[in-house]
Formats: sequence, structure tokens, C-alpha cells
Amino acid sequence: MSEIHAIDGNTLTEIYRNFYLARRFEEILSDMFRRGEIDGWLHSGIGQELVGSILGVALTSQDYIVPYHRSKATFLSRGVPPHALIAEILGRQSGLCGGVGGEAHAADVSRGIFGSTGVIGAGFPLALGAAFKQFYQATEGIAVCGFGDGATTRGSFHECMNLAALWNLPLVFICENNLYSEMTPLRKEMKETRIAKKADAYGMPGVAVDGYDLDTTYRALQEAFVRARSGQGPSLVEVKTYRWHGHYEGDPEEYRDKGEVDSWQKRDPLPVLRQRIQDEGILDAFNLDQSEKDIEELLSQAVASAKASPFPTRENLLINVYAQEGSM
Amino acid sequence: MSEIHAIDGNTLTEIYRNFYLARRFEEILSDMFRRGEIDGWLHSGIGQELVGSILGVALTSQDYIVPYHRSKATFLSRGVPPHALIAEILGRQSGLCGGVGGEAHAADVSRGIFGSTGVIGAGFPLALGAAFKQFYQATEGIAVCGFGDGATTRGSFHECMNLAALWNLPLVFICENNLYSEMTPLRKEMKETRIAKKADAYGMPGVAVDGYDLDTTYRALQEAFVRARSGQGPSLVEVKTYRWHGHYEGDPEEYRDKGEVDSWQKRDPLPVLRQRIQDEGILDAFNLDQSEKDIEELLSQAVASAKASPFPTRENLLINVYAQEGSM
Amino acid sequence: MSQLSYRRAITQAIDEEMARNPDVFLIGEDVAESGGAFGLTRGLLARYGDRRVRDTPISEEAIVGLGVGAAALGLRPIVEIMFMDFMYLAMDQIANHAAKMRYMYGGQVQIPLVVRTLSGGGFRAGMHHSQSLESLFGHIPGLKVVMPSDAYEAKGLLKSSIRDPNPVIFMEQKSLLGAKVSVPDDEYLIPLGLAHVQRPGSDVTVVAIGIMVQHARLAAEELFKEGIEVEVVDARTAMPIDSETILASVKKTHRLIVAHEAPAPFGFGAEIAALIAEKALYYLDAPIIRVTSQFTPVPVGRSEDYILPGAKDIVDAVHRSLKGG
Amino acid sequence: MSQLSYRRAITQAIDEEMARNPDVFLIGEDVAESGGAFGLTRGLLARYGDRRVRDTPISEEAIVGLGVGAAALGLRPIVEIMFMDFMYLAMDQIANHAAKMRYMYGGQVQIPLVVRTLSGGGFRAGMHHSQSLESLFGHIPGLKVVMPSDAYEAKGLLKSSIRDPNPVIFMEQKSLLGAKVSVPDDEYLIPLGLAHVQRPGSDVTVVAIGIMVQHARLAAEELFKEGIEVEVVDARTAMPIDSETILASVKKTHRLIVAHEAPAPFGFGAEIAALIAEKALYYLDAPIIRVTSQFTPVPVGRSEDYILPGAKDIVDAVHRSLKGG
Ligand SMILES: Cc1ncc(C[n+]2csc(CCOP(=O)(O)OP(=O)(O)O)c2C)c(N)n1
Ligand SMILES: Cc1ncc(C[n+]2csc(CCOP(=O)(O)OP(=O)(O)O)c2C)c(N)n1
Ligand SMILES: [Mg+2]
Ligand SMILES: [Mg+2]
Repeated sequence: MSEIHAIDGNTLTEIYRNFYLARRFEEILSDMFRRGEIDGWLHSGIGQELVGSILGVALTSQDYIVPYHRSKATFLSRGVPPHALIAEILGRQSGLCGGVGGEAHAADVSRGIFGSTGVIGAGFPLALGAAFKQFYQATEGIAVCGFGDGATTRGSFHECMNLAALWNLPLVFICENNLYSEMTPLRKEMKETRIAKKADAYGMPGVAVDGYDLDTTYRALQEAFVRARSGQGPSLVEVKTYRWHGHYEGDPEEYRDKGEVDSWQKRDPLPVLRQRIQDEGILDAFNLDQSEKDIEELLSQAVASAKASPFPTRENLLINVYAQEGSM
Repeated sequence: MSEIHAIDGNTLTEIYRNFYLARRFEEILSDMFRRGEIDGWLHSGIGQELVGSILGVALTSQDYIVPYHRSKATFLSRGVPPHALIAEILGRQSGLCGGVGGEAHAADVSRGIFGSTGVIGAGFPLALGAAFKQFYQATEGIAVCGFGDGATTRGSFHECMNLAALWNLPLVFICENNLYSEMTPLRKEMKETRIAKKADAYGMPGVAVDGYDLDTTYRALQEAFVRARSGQGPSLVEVKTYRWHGHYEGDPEEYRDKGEVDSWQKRDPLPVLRQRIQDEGILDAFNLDQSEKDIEELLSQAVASAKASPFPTRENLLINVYAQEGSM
Repeated sequence: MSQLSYRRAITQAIDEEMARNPDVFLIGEDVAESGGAFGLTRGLLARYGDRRVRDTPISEEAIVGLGVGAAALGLRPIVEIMFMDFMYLAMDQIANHAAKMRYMYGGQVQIPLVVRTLSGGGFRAGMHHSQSLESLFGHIPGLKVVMPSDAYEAKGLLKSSIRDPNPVIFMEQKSLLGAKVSVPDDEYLIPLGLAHVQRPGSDVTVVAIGIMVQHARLAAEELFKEGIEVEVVDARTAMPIDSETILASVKKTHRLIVAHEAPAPFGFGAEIAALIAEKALYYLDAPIIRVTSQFTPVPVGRSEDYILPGAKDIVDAVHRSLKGG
Repeated sequence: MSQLSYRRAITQAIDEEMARNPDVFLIGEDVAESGGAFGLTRGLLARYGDRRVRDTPISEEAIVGLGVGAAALGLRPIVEIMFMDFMYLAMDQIANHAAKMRYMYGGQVQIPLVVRTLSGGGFRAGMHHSQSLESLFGHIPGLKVVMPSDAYEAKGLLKSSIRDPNPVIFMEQKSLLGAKVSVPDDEYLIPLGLAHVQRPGSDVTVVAIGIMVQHARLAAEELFKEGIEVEVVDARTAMPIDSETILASVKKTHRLIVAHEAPAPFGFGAEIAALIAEKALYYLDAPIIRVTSQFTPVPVGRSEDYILPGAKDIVDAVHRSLKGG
């Protein structure tokens, strides 16, 4: 599809900003967790921020995104204020969902992000619903469904790939294949580990890309979005990536070699992108530094603001079980 | 796989006997249903008897079969007495399951047939369990799972194809693709209608055969059985076939052309096989007639015996909810 | 008024709501082209086209979840699950998503989803085609559960369910499909969560739900001949429960029988008994009796008659209740 | 006797039963190589090898169904579902197959399957990792449902569950994983279906299940200081229900409180209330009170403390009950 051009300077800058924000966000949250400031648990997306950083620039405000449990970069790149996301993760009233949903169940419907869930694979049908809505109302929007390699072995993956293809829905399936499902390595999840190839069974295009290479990842995603937007139906994009931290923060990580982690970290696309922006003369080091400093500032204010927000009251927690006639 | 030879005379005769028995069984049951002699409903397998007729000769007594709702030929070819199957369908005490299960939930565990269910797609995990048992006990047996085209769109198909391949279980998936799922034609069930091809997604061999051609169907099944038996793992065999009657007896069949039904009926493999047995000099017309007469006799006795059996008593119906310690 | 069957009451309710609101759509296995495995949706495809009336493959989890997703984004899906027994396949979408999504997203969405499904005995098709699972759904915060007892109820309650901003499990009583009652020609709605005193009486209260309301009516007629006045309360919805109406009736009659087709443990009867034991204990002149199916799966064929409860069981229970006073 | 944590009680029970019977095997997500997401199965892979201790992909429906199929053919599978909230994905295999298969095949098979799963609050991980669904399973004929209240109970009940010829849903109380009690060094079993009078008392009966038994103990100690003698009955199994023990206690104390972590409607408390309202109505000197979670999903973080019931709620209920007499 020839409509997709090389990434222009503004876009590169925006992706970099998203990426840097997401990276620092992950680092800060991870520290907070280590200091015992977060109830429950935390699933770091560190190392996987590129996809989310691209989504912010490649989608329109009409599009829906069903994120997955490591998609914090997606929230941020869509413009979700960091304080609202942190507050949600901390279970505070000023959080996106009033502090009721937390990390796994955060949503910002006003920004088209919904369908997050604690149940692996449950996002597929919800995303199907979002794509169906676009079709039903003949909008120009599409829907995007994020998930991991582990989710592809759930029955819901199959049912929804089949239905999306059958009904030619504007739905892009984005698999962030990070080689593990909790502590289980890919080869113990499935015999056929080429996830992109599974699209064949549904008569859907599937493509695998190196998720540490910005250009190919960007292009593959854009191609899929263009397809969906132009009525050519769904696709599957398998993004090969890696999570640098454990499944959850605190995971002893007995199941993998430190060397494997190192080899991915060495290829970190964040400094590569920074360098490129400089090399291509889009921004100089000073400007980049400045922009990074702004982000640091934003984040430290966000943390402070989130922490200052109260926990939900008992009353807060008893509403919203049922909608009242005419509510919303 | 070269171990599979042309079908010998005895085998041909046995398949014919199974086939003729199954065909007449279907016809008789259909008549009984029309006369109001059967409570509930009936799903005729007429037109699809070949697969079941082959299973009776191609499997061993150690193998397990999870049948599907049209698999009456399978029951009969495994040696289930027709009267016990009819009595079960009539809900009578002398039925295979004491008349409690009925058509959709008939099983004869002593003959390795179990896992029948009224829930489409629920047989896949049960068959996986049977194959796992063979693996666990390192038996020489395999497991076979029957299902229709419609069942392949259930999530359980995906989960079980994946697990069977991943664990290299001795499980053969046999899809009787009869082009419809109730009133819905294949093209409205899935975009990729080549069901056999779906095996690729799991790293499993898949093959499609004309289910009205005895030799290719027999060979494809035998190859899959040999694979499974020799530790080479699962396969998917798609048998293209056709049901001559409606989804259930009484179905108005508004969704398909009479011409389509006729074209399949014209290719009925039953008379073809009879002719071949004569042509190859295995049996002459007199012997064939005699064997058919024996079957007619068997069936009319079976019907009489089934009808003579009482319905379950109230007491019968209150047991078997829980097994007692040490029962069975 | 015209005579209308339960089956056509459902078709009409869907039809009227689809005509009224372009956001209402219907999906399910064989609902479109063939008008439903039991003819409940006949004519709708022709009227509304295949964007709004769609056949689906056998993918219960996906189609219910599609409904949840579309509902969260403002559409009003009606998803048909052919038999309630197959709802187990979509339980995660119903119980973890439809029911909880509004709460977990802090009120950002509402889920105006209706899952229609055939429930209960009557087709004699056994354990995988005969269950009544209202209590499973009633236990889960966020869901409403509706069990209409005749065609009038079915039409009014289904229309309200479609307009409700919450996920509703709508249980069509399969043994009533052909039964006709008179129904107003003009539009009417029956609000969800209001029980209905179907027949007033002073001696015993029978709270019944779904098909059991019909059995309770017959039992009441029978008992009337003996001079016993039974008050029949049609609970209509298993969730919300109209405790006011039920409490008022028990306070009047001092005797309570609860009748439902599902088995007793953790059932609708248990919930009503707990309500009374907490709120109206001292009004009772006799133990509360539950009339339910046996605690077994439903066998095939006519054997189901031994397992499922009927009018005679209610008559017996009333006699026992009156003796227990 | 030695001090044993709930976590290790579970490991030991599985270990002993696997050593005893070669037909026992264990499958689940991350149960083998990493010893379980919460370390409950640590060491078993090394001891029994990967034929008997197997990691699975995320395929809840398939692995539970695999267990049903293998159990029907004579093996004794233990299937771990990481969180009870994911049991919805396997509901069809549990409710339509494990529960009904023996009945529907006329007694040809038995299903000695254990589905172990972490239930309840305590990890503060919200609505998809905190549910207690005993009443859903208790409603379905054919299943047993076990909720051990401490390490001693966990070990004895799990061993019995593994030996039971029926499908058992075994609910491990996640907030108790680290809690230690003394446990005999010799083998012992606790039969399924027998409640346990955990603490005798004459003033009020508190029937509690699972984690709530711990809260009831604390409440009883507190109330003892006020001179109130609470009888704490650990129900142990939500199905079967030991009605004898419960009835005997209520006949003694004349006051009943039922405590469970799941929401009230259609819950365990409802079933116990119905039992009493039917069999021991005239013994009651006060309304039956249910102490349960709020009828909401479980929110994340410390907010769960507002929603889930605790010892204080039981203390309050006892006071109310004594006033209501
Ligand atoms: C249905 C279900 N089963 C199991 C879990 C527990 N669990 C949470 S994350 C996870 C692994 C998911 O792996 P993948 O989809 O590859 O995403 P990743 O965490 O690797 O990014 C599992 C098994 C769950 N949340 N839901
Ligand atoms: C889970 C589930 N959904 C729907 C049904 C209703 N139903 C019974 S048979 C059938 C069609 C099955 O089609 P297929 O698998 O192709 O088998 P065929 O009847 O064509 O032989 C359907 C939808 C069911 N029994 N179970
Ligand atoms: Mg992964
Ligand atoms: Mg078919």
C-alpha cells in the first residue's frame, strides 16, 4: 500500500515524546511499587512502549482502542493525563475510573480507550463490539485490539478473528509477542509459534515485525489501519517485543536468563530514536533535553497530584453497579 | 505413509454391513419420529454414514471416540446393539444410559464411546482428555473426536487443536463438513472455508477428502490413525459430506435447494460399495441380500425390544447425580 | 386487545423497539435468514436488513462480548443465545464484563444489552437444553434477570429490557411459546423490578417465577374449589427482587411458598426465604416451603415430568403449609 | 504437630496424594516449572516429572475439559485455575459436563476431578481477581464445593477432595495463604459434607464459610469479653450442606447469623436461611441476619475493605440479633 510514507519529522518527535513519557512513567511506577506505595500489583510494560507510542500518532480520535495489561504507553500517547492514570493505579478518586478499576481495568472512554480487563482474552470480543459499532454506524473510525502472545491460545481469539474476517470489520489485532506468558515461554504455549501466520486460518492478512524497529513497526501498523479504514477488513500484526521486567513487579524471574534480557535492552529503540531525531536535524540535543525535562516535570507533578487525591469513600463504592434510567 | 494398503475384501464387506445398518437405522428412526414415537427431537445422520462405518473397522477396542450429534453410524459400527441405542433415543430404561441421556447424550463407555454432548464444541476438550489418558498411561490407543463444520468456530476448537499439537497427543480430529450449521451455510460461518487448512495454525497436518469416496476417506483416516498411534501426534481430517435430511427431523429446510440435496443423493456411496463388492467378487447378490435381510431382522427386533422397555422410574431418575465412595 | 402467543409477543417487542430506535440490533445463531431456530425472530431480517439482524457462527463468547462492547459504546444490542444452557460459554463476558464494566470504569459507560435465551423444560431435550439459570445471574451484581410468565408479560417486559440501561438476561420460557393470552393493541411497558399480584388471596402466598406462575394459577384454581384462597405473586424478575410486594403479601397471608423450575439450593426460593427470615419472620405461621425441580440434571424425554415441578406440587405444598400453621 | 501455612498445606496435600496414587496428576497455568503463580505447587514438578505436573497455555475451557474427559476414563486430575474469576471461562465444562456426565450417561462414569482455584479478596487486585463463586457451583447438581478456613482444614479437605469420586470445586482462600496453624504430622482426612463446630457457644450461632470463619472467630473472642457466647460453625463445604449440624446449633442458640464473603443474593446465607425457615422456623428467637459483601463488584486496592465483610460486621450482627429476640 503506497499511501504510507516514511515517517516525517513531526511524527518522529511526537513518537519520541510518547515513548520517553511512557518509559519514565514505567520507571517511576516501578519505583513506587518497590517502595510499597501501590496496593495490589503492577505489570510493567517497560521495553514494550513503542507500539503504544505509535498508536497515539497513527490513530484518529474516532478510533477505539482496547488496550491490554501492559498498554500504559497507549493511554499516555492518546493524551490521558499521567496524573489520572497514576491515580487510577493507586486506587484514588481522581483516577480515570474514580480509583475503582485500577491498573488492569483502567479506561478512558472519552479518548476511545475501553475494554481493558483482568481476564486474558476477554478484550477480543469487546474489540469486536467496538469494530462492529464503527461498521454499524458507517463511521470512518476503526478499532484496535491489543494483546499478548499468551492471549492467542484463548478460545476467544479464534472466535473473534473468525468473526472479524467473516464480517469484514475494521479491526486491527495487535499482538505484542514478548516471548512469555507469565512464567511460561512461547514454545510451551503453542507448537506453531509464528503468530502472524495464524491469520491465514481466517482468511485475514497477518504480518510479523521487529518491535524494536520503529520504521517496520510503524509501517505495518499503518498498513493495517489503512486497510481497516478503507473497508478492506481486519488484519493481524504480530510485534516481536520484550518486557524488561518480570511478569509483575517483584517476579523472581527464575524462568529466563539475564543474558536474554540484556540482549534486548541493548537494542532499546528509545536512544536510537533520540539519536535519529538529532541526526536528521529535527531537534537538537538542547531541545530534546528540554522536552525531556518538561516530561519529568509533568510526571513529578502527576505523582504528587495522584498521591494527594483521596481514596474513594464508601459511598463512591456503592454507586455505578446499575445505571439509572436516563443516567450518563 | 506406505503402511496403508488398499481395502481388502473382508474390510469392504464389514464397512458395507456397517453402512447398510446405519442407513436403515436412520431411515427407521426418521419414520418413527414422523409417527410421533420419539420425544424431544432427532438429528438424522443420513447421508453421512460413511465415516462412522469406517471407524468401526479402522479403530481398535483400546481407542476412544468422542462422537457428535449425527454419529449414530459410529455407535453401531463399534458394536453397540441397535436396541440399546434406540431405547436410549426413546428414553427407555434398557437404553445405553438407562434412557436418561437420549440421542444427544448417548455413550457406551465399555466400547470406548463417550463425550457426546448437547453443547456444540464441548466434545473437543473431552476428547483431549481421552487422548491425554492414552498418553498418560502410554497405551497403544488413540482418541478420535467427531464434529461438524459449525463446531470449528467455537473457541474450544482452537484451544484443543493448540493443546493437542503442543503436547503431541494421539488425537485425530474428524470434521464432517456437511456445508451447514443448522440453517446457516458454510460461507456465513467463516470466511476461510477450507477447514483442513486451519490445522496449519497449530503446526498440525490437515487434509480434506471427498466423504462420498470410500477409498480416499478410508486412506486419510487410516493415515491419521497411524500417525497418532506411532507417536507422531494429532491431525485434522476434513470429510466433505452432506446430510440428506434437515438439521432436525421436521426442519422445513427453507435454506437450501432441493437440487443440492439431489446432487449429493445421486452420489450415494452405499449402492456404489454394494456394486463394488459384487464386481470384485467378494460377495454375490444373494449373499448381500441375505446380509441385508439379517440387518432388517435385527433392526425390527431392536425397535420392538426398545419399545417394550419401560420408561425410567422416578427412583431411577434420582440416582447417579453423585457417585458414592467406592461406587462403580 | 388481541390474542397473542408468547412467541409472537417476543417478535413484536423486538420489532417495535427496532422500529423505535435505530441503535437496537439483533444478532444470534440462525436469527436472521431462518427467523430463529424456534421462529421467534421471523420477519425481522426482511424488515430491518442484515446490518441490524445478523446470523452468527457458533461463537457464544464472541457474540455476547460483541454485544457488551457495542453496548458500552452506545448501541443497544439484543443477543440471542439459542438455549440458556449455552450461556455458560459466555459467562465471562456476562459476569465479568457486562455486569462489572460500568462499575469498574467508574460509571463511564452503561451496558444496555439484552441477552435473550430459551430456558426451562418443555422440549424434552434433556440436560443441555432445559436449564433455568436465573440464580446464577441474580447472584452477580450488575445484572437484571427477567422471566416473563405469559405473552402479555413477555412483550411488556422485553420492551422494558431493551430500553433498560443495564445488561438484562431475558429468559424465554420454552414451554410457553405457543400459549396465547390477550394483549393490548396499543404499546405498553412493564417496568423491571415490580412483582405482580396475579391473583389475590388471603390464605397462603405463592411467589412464583416464569413458567411456575402458570402452575401456580392452576393450583390456585384447584385449591379455590376446596375453599382455600391462594395469593399468587408473579415475581417477574429474579433481580431486582420486589421485596415490598412480597413482604406485603406474606404479612397478609402469613404463609409462604416459593415456586421455581430450577433446583432449590441457592435458588430463587432460597433468596426469598432469606428475605422473609430477615424482614418478616414473626409474621410467618408456617415454615416456608420451596417447590422446585429435583436436585438432578433434567433427563430427556417424558422423564422430565418426574424432575420438574408442576401444579400438583404447589397444591401439596399449600396443604402442608396450612397444616404447619 | 507442626506449624504449617495454608500455602504449604495445599502443596503437601497434593504431594501426598500424588505419591499415593499414580492416577493423580496436576495441570494448570504455571503450576510446574515456576511452582505456581503463588508458589502453591512448588517442588512437585521435580518430584513427579512433567507427565504428571504440567504447565498449560491460557486455555481454561480446554484444560478443565481435559480434566473432565480424563476423569471419566479413570484418571484423577487436579486442574488449577489461577483465579476463581476465570472459572467463568470453563463453566460449560464444569456445569454441563463434569457435573452432569455421570447422570447423563446413566452412571457409566464417575468424575473424580478437582478444580483448585484461588478465591476471595485479599490481593486487592479488584473485580477480576477477587470473587467467591461458591453459590454458582452449589446450585448445580453434581458438584461439591469446598472452602477450607485454615491450613489444617485445607490439607484434610483437599486430600478428601482428590479421593472423592465426584467433581469438586476447591476454593483456596487467598487471604489465608500465609496463615499458619498446627497440623498433625500423620496423615489425616476431613470428610466432605460435615460442618465443624469451631467454637461452642449458647447465645448465637454464626455459620461461616471460608475466610469468614476466621472473622467469626475474632468476632466471637471479642463478644466473649462482653459475656456473649457465640457458637461458630465452620460450614466447610457449600455443597453438600451439613444441615444436621447447622440445625442442631440453631435449635440450641435460637439465633442465626450466616457469614460469607460473596454477595448476599442467591448466596450461601440465602440457602441456610431457607433451610432454617423450612425446618426450624419455630426455634428462631430473632430474624436471620446475613453478613456478606456489598452487592457490588470488588473494587481494587484498599477500597475492598469497604466492600468485603469482616469481624466487625459479625459483631454488629450479633448485637442486632440479640436485640431482635
Ligand atoms: C483468563 C486468564 N487466565 C490467566 C490469567 C493470569 N495471567 C495474567 S497475565 C498472564 C499472561 C499473559 O501473557 P501474554 O498474553 O503473553 O501477555 P504478557 O503478560 O506477556 O504481556 C496470565 C496467564 C488471566 N489474567 N486471565
Ligand atoms: C454451543 C451451542 N450452540 C448452539 C447449539 C445449537 N446447535 C445444535 S447443532 C448446531 C449446528 C451444528 O453444526 P455442525 O457443527 O456443522 O454440525 P451438523 O449439525 O451440521 O452436523 C447448532 C447451532 C448447540 N447445540 N450448542
Ligand atoms: Mg507475553
Ligand atoms: Mg454442519
